Amino acid sequence: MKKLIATILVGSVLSVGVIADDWDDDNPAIFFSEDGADMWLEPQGPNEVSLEECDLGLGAGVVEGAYAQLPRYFEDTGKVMDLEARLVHCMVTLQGRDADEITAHPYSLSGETGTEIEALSTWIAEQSLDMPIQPPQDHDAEKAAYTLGEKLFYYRAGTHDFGCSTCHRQSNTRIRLQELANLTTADGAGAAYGSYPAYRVTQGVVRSMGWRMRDCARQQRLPEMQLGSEASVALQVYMAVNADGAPMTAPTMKR
Amino acid sequence: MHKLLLSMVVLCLASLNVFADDSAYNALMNSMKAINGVGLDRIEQDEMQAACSNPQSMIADPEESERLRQSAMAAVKKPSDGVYLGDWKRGKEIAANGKGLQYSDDQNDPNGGNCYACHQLDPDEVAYGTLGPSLTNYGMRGQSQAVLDYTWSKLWNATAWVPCSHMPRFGHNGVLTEQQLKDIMALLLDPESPVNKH
Amino acid sequence: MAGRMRIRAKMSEEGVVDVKALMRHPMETGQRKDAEGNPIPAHFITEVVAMLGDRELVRAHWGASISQNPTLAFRFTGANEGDQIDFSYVDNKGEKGSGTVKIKAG
Amino acid sequence: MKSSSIQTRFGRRWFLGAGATLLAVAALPMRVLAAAMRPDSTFTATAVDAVINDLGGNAVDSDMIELEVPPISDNAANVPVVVNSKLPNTTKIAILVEKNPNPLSAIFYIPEGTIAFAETKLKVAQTGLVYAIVEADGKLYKKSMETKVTLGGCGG
Repeated sequence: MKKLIATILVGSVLSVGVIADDWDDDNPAIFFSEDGADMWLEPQGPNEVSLEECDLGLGAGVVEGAYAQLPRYFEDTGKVMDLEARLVHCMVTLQGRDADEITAHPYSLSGETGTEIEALSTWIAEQSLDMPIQPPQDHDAEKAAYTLGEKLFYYRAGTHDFGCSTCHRQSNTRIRLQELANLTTADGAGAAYGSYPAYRVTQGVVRSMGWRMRDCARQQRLPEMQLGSEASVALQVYMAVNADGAPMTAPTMKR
Repeated sequence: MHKLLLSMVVLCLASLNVFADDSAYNALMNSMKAINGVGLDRIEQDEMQAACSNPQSMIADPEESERLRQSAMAAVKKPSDGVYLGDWKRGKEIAANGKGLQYSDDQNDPNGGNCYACHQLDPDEVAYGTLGPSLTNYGMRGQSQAVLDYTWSKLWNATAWVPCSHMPRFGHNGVLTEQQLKDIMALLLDPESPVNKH
Repeated sequence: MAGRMRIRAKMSEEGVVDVKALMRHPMETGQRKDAEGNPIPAHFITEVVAMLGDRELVRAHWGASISQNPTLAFRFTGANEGDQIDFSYVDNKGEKGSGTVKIKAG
Repeated sequence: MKSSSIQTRFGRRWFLGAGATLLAVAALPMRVLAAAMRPDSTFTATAVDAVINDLGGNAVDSDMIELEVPPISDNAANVPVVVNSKLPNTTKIAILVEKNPNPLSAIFYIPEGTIAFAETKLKVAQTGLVYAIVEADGKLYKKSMETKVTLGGCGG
């Protein structure tokens, strides 16, 4: 009961806006970030614990700077993981929650106003703001993920023969009116990778990099890319390594 | 003789490319789920796709490249009734429509051509992409049989002209119907089409 | 989801206070459909009021065509640094939101 | 306590926000409640002329109204609009979108001491005019600008 009251007090202070006079832009991602900060601290699942002990790669509970060094290899799972895969891992191992339940509906559908993955990603990425994007390339698995990511980037398939490279290996081109990032260059990959999670004004919610991978695959006429999957993570490694230390700018606001 | 042998070896290796390294294919098969009519079969590559997927996005061997180009050209199906031009007004709708064959699309709706994603056409449409060349005033070429054949085959399968072209093979892959292709032809070539009115 | 605001209020040397508010609200028009194809009911802010003590600074009546997570900016004079502005809004379902901000020198 | 649904959590947040709001609203003076009522039927009118009629009829074109609207909107869900009236004694600023099902988007009531300036973001259904209608000294004035709505992104 005491805990509940404390939560309510914290919650109400954040929501009334007494501390709300310190922002510079029109980006509604701030609301998602606030939610994410709360969710990190909120005890959940059968184990009724928070995510505070979650290791995002820099040690248990270290959030600051963690996003800028993901995806990376984790000893405990023997896998290269992106933020979203790692969050699911922590929700399962720390909180005792069901992985399938979390991954069944990770991203907002039409008319929805945010999911846990979207909010947590926003807040966690924000804790790497202005830091250089530097995922490690030390472990063999991290190097292999980059190599795979490059192959996937050029892999053409589907009814329209599209690959990531169809749109994202040239500079100074547009699709309709949108400038396309050349993801083979540090500038292009840095600007694109560092800008997610991003509030998408066309959708009214913050979208994560995992969602971006899923949605690119959809537009390539491919099946549904799964959160934290081998291909999704490898493509993110490819972009993040290509970014070569460019700064994180997320959460941004995009069309 | 030596040269021939070598090129045969290269040819074999090139055509075996997809089997030699299927790490990308395997990763996608492990990473995707079939949904709303879009199955895992979409991940499988045909010969052209496999040949055009190495990190230079082009096949290394010019002979293989030429072989694929010719086989693409040979497979172009001309209009069954010999009529190449449809209705540019319908073509205009098709060119502007970016939907079709995504799992988010209604499978009962017609597919779009999404031409404006990459090309300028009607100059009054300001939201055009620049991945492909501008096609404004394309109709200046006239309507000779050579122009009709060239344009039709380009829409049907652009790799019949440019190996590893990034343009979807609208006819070859069944993205657009024969009638839709005729309507796009009219949008490009009809003197009354807004593409040619400026 | 509804109810929250972010506000900033900055006063220029000439004494003009520039106020900008960002609200968390779906601003549903009633014309959209959800993932299952069911219509999403209209849900939008109908009125926003900003007060400085008992002085009304601006009142806005809105329709559903204001953007999702809407912004409202206005300017006024005759206040001091540190004065508090109170925002409140109500939507077509009667749900309310509010926020306050103290004027800063900008 | 198991609460895996995000909607529940956002709901909790809303509840807390609303709770805090009750206090804020209770503290507001009565004057607020006595102010202009929202003209609901004007907001549901389906034509620009009908809206202008409701607002007082016969709006005269004026260059004393500054209206900023992007000429091209590739994001029709979020079109920024700025109105700045230089007309003395401006008391009301309305923003209309010609081709929206209900053209009236917003009315801003400008008391003394507040500058006749308003900025917000709008949904614009299709290419057409955006109007600023200003009431000053009891008379109506207008200014309009076209915004061209285009498709963006990958198209679907």
